[in-house]
Amino acid sequence: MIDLKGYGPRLLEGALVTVEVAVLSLLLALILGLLTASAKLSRHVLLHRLATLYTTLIRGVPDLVLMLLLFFGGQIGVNMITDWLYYQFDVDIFISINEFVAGVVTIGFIFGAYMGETFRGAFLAVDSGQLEAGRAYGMSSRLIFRRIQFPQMMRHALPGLGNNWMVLLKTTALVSVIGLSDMVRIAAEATKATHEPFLFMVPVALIYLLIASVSEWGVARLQKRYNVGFGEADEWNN
Amino acid sequence: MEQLNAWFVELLSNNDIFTANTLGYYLDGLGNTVRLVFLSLIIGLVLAVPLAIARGSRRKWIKWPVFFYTYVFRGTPLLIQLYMIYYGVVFIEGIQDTFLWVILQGAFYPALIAFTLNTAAYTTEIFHGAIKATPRGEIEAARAYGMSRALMMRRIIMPSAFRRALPAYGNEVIFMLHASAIASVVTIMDLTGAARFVYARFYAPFDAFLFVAAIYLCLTFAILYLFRHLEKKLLAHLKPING
Amino acid sequence: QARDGDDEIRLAIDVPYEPFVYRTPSGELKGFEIDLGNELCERANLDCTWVEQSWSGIIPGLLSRKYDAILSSMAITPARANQVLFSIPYYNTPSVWITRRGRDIDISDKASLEGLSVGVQRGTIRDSYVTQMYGDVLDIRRYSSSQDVANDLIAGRLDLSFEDYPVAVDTFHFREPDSKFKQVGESIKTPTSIFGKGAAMAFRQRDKALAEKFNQAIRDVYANGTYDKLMKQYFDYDISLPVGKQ
Amino acid sequence: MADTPIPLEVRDITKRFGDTEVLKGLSLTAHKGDVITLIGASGSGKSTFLRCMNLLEQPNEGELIVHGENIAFKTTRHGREPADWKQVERIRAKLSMVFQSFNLWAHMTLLENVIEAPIHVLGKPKREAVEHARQLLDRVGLLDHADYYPAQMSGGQQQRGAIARALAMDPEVMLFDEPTSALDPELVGDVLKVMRDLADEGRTMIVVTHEMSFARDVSSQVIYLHQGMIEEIGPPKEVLDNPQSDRLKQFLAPKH
Amino acid sequence: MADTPIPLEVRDITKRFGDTEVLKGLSLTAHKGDVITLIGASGSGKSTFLRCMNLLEQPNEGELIVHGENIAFKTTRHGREPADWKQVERIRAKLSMVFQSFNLWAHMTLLENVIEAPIHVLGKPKREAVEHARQLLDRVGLLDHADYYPAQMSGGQQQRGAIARALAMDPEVMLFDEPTSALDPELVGDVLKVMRDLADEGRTMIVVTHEMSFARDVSSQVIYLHQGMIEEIGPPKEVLDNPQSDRLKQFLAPKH
Ligand SMILES: Nc1ncnc2c1ncn2[C@@H]1O[C@H](COP(=O)(O)OP(=O)(O)OP(=O)(O)O)[C@@H](O)[C@H]1O
Ligand SMILES: Nc1ncnc2c1ncn2[C@@H]1O[C@H](COP(=O)(O)OP(=O)(O)OP(=O)(O)O)[C@@H](O)[C@H]1O
Ligand SMILES: [Mg+2]
Ligand SMILES: [Mg+2]
Repeated sequence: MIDLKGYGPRLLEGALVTVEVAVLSLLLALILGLLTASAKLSRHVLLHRLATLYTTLIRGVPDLVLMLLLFFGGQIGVNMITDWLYYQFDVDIFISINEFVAGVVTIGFIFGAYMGETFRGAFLAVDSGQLEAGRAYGMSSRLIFRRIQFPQMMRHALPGLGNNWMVLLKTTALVSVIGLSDMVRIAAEATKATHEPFLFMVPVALIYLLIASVSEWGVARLQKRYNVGFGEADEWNN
Repeated sequence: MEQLNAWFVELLSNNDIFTANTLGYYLDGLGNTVRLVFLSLIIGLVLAVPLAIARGSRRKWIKWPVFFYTYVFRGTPLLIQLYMIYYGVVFIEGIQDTFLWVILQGAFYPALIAFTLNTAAYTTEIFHGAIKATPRGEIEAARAYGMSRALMMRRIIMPSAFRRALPAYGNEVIFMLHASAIASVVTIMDLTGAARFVYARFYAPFDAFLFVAAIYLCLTFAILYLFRHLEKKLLAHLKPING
Repeated sequence: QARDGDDEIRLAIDVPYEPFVYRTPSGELKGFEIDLGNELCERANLDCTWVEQSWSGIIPGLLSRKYDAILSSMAITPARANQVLFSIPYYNTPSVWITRRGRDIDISDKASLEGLSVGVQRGTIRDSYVTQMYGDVLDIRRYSSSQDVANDLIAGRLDLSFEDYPVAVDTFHFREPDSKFKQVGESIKTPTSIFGKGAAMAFRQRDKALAEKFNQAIRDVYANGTYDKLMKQYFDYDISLPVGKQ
Repeated sequence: MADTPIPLEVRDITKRFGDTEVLKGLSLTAHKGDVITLIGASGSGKSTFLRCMNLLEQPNEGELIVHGENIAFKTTRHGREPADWKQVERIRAKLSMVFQSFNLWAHMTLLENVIEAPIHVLGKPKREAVEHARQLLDRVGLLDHADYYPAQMSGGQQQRGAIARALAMDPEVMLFDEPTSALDPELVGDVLKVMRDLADEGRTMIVVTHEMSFARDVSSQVIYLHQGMIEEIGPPKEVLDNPQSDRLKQFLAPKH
Repeated sequence: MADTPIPLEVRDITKRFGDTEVLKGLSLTAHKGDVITLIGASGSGKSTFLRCMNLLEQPNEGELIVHGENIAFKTTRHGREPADWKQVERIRAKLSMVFQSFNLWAHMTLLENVIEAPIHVLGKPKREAVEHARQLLDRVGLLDHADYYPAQMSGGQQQRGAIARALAMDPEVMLFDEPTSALDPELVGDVLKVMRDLADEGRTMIVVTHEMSFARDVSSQVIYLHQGMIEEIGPPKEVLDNPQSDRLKQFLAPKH
């Protein structure tokens, strides 16, 4: 075992933070992505515009900047209200935005935009006849979504979702700027303290690779599940 | 455009942060970012095509190394890759005395190498998926007309796969633009580097970062516009003529 | 004031910055600034907790009231003073030029520096110093950490580093006989317009009363010798300020 | 029994796509046990007419009465729409459609396809739905294919499966849109046989088809559509063997 | 002219998928100008036989002689394979196939589809290829659709385009695999007409089809396949109007 100069346990704690933030923001991003994609595909003009604004704007701004803006900007917004209370009524209250929640929300918010685009393409790839059959048998649109559209869409969405997840996982390192001690932050700290620039990169890379393996495996399983009933063509080789 | 100009003038006259001097930093930063991202995307694209083909090969000894490469470069953070390539190579004994040092001495080429390898890995996966999705019938038709495997790849599979991959690749380009913000770690004064520099000098985080966010936004819009244009042109065949 | 009701003060610090602050491998915070801060709080009769905050978000965090004060080796500069309220400084360290052992560089002969490269930490006062004084001759490279500067100095990508004295001691070990590095020229503390008056605590502009409490505490620890005692635990050179001893 | 409501009545339906009027006031009454075939050239509006019956397309004018229930419309910004989508869903459940391209749900086995709507739309208990489904699959000769996915079945099998799926809803009326035209001639026979049995059994059916022999043998009424209008209507003997208009004569003339 | 080589000869081909033998020793000789139709029930091996002819499937045994050139095989770890893939490519270029599902290349316009193989496989100059392509498109009545993408054309148009693409190779033999069965009955006529013209012109063709009237009118020879064997073979008059085996009699009996 490599000697991590005693930083092993903290690194693991950091890895836990990384995984927690990643998984929770993934969930949020998936939900936002589904909502965005549905909004973009709906004929409701306002919803459509709103969703388009969201996906273009969010994809347009670098993550770090968004993180700073949403987290500190959000806090300043809250503070403007409490400041006003302070000066007007001499009431000093402080409402703190929790870092963990803020990190999850920000990353989820960012990747919701990318997921939205991925889902939108996947929804479009579902054969409309399949939906029409649902309609013809009296299914409500919610039922059609749940039983037909979603399961068939996932097949097309999974490769894109896999890529987005890989990027999201790495983006979690951003939470250190708002004060969370994720794996990367702890490794950086350990590096500064020990003056061993490469010692901590190896375990960090390995942990990321481990997470990547687990998720590749998960994606492959989902792929298999949602490919049921659809053949796979891979025949250019002969 | 005029509004943008007016906004600039307004900025310049009303504050002491956006002086001609700091704007110069931003301009340099813009140049560095664009150069770095553009070059790495182009080279990455060129690399990804043969890699994606190899990734789908039937031969294990071709397929597995490529898989391993994409797995490692997609599985680890770009920051670590950059760090390894910039600071890590130094630990190779005697590297300073080889011709490689000419390339590796500065910060630009190591960053370019790291970015290129990273984007090539993601792009390989995107293309691999698109190649796999080529309709069987089209491949059979190509074989039935006597096309060799190379010709079929060049004329039928890649052109149609590239079109299918376009939306996902558009996402990758934007990811890359954003990821390039870490170039400043190896002393490259890119856009984010410039923003940090200005921020560190004036402690006006919102001004410094909002400004740079606006520039990134413009770049992204340019990319989105380019891709929408490309899609319209290259994906024309998917649209019904009266739709 | 409402703040009096609860005497809980949150102090922000960027970890690690040896020997001012660092973590033991088990995760405990230690260092000169931690000891000093705890001492100051005790004197001022305040209940303090430490909040870790990375440097790039440290001032926004103060302004957005994530915490009440910064005690993190922050040098007083005019630009920063626009944003925050500083206490009286509690220490000041010089900066040093470092190069590889075996190189001969004469800092005082500016012309001979033409084309050499220097590494500094981005956005520090040392960054400002070399940019202002040597921007025309030296190739200035800005890094995120002193460790990276050391790496490149070893690698041969840099000719010089301009670094905070304690950091240089800790990173380059330049005073040890078998070190790969050495100091070039004198330690530098002036001009004050750049180097400022030293490191101080930072508060929100409106918290004047709180700042005053800490000012008094700083004067107290200087006066009764506690400061000296703490300093000797961590340093074998002097970082104290005349201003504090008044 | 004397006064069971009429399964399906359509009155004066018109339908426009943009500026072109595709259906120009069509009416039709399907009594219990009727088999009505719609014939006509490509583009004459047969599919659109059928799709209007279960509101997959919204007619611009006209009335629709299913099993005595009159469908309410309202006019919105987007045009004329059903006032109550719940009502539409209820009515669609009574009019099972069989599509030309089958549209079996690709991610479900044949059995799952058949039980899906009975369970989730009609709220049947699963055990009952499965039992009924197996009977139906047996009927169409596919019991041994219950666990196959659509992609694993031939076209004829898929179409028979789609019929079983439609039957599982115990529909008031079955709507068929060219149920055999995507099939190899080999398979057409199978499907027509199943439909013939349904007719013999007294199912109410409306069928768009190009199979004249089917129309002749099975239907109680033939409607010949031309450019969105009913050109001829009547029992098959009359319409097919003794066409009045020149157009229908030409339409019925052998092709090659 | 006296001694032009025979366009296509197939001798004793067998084909197994796993353990099941799908083709059990089939032979066929196509002389210049012959139109040979393959008929048979679903699963009898018609498509597989056709696909063996241009080596889209590798036959397990048997010989293949195209325009006098005997195709060499070798046996590898993966089974029997052509010894020289270059030869296979050369031969495929002489046997143009038209697929049931058209398989036009979706990302190219119709014209680009037609000139693709002549330019890149045969090495024709582009100008010449385009000129030839336009003539062919004119023939199949699609000159005005030259710049359409496949997705913008109807099934019948796509199939005619696929025929033009096959013709552009100036093939020794044209192979058709159920070229009309994916089409609406309306469109079948168009495609059959084009094929009829090709036959009249003296093209050598091998056609898998279910259109008995086409087989009867056009072909010089009809082959009835049953379970991978040739059950009957001969001129259409003999085979279709006077079938010997009970199976063929049943196969030809009207379906409804
Ligand atoms: N969504 C639509 N938008 C515009 N026009 C349409 C639409 N659907 C159908 N049409 C037009 O309406 C007319 C009738 O179409 P419909 O599909 O009902 O014909 P059909 O009789 O079923 O023909 P076929 O036998 O070819 O299926 C056609 O001219 C068609 O082009
Ligand atoms: N790739 C394959 N693997 C296994 N079995 C196959 C494969 N392709 C065809 N078969 C089997 O070979 C037999 C002959 O198939 P073929 O497609 O040649 O029939 P066909 O006469 O063309 O039928 P149809 O009229 O339905 O097209 C069938 O039993 C089929 O299941
Ligand atoms: Mg129709
Ligand atoms: Mg076949």
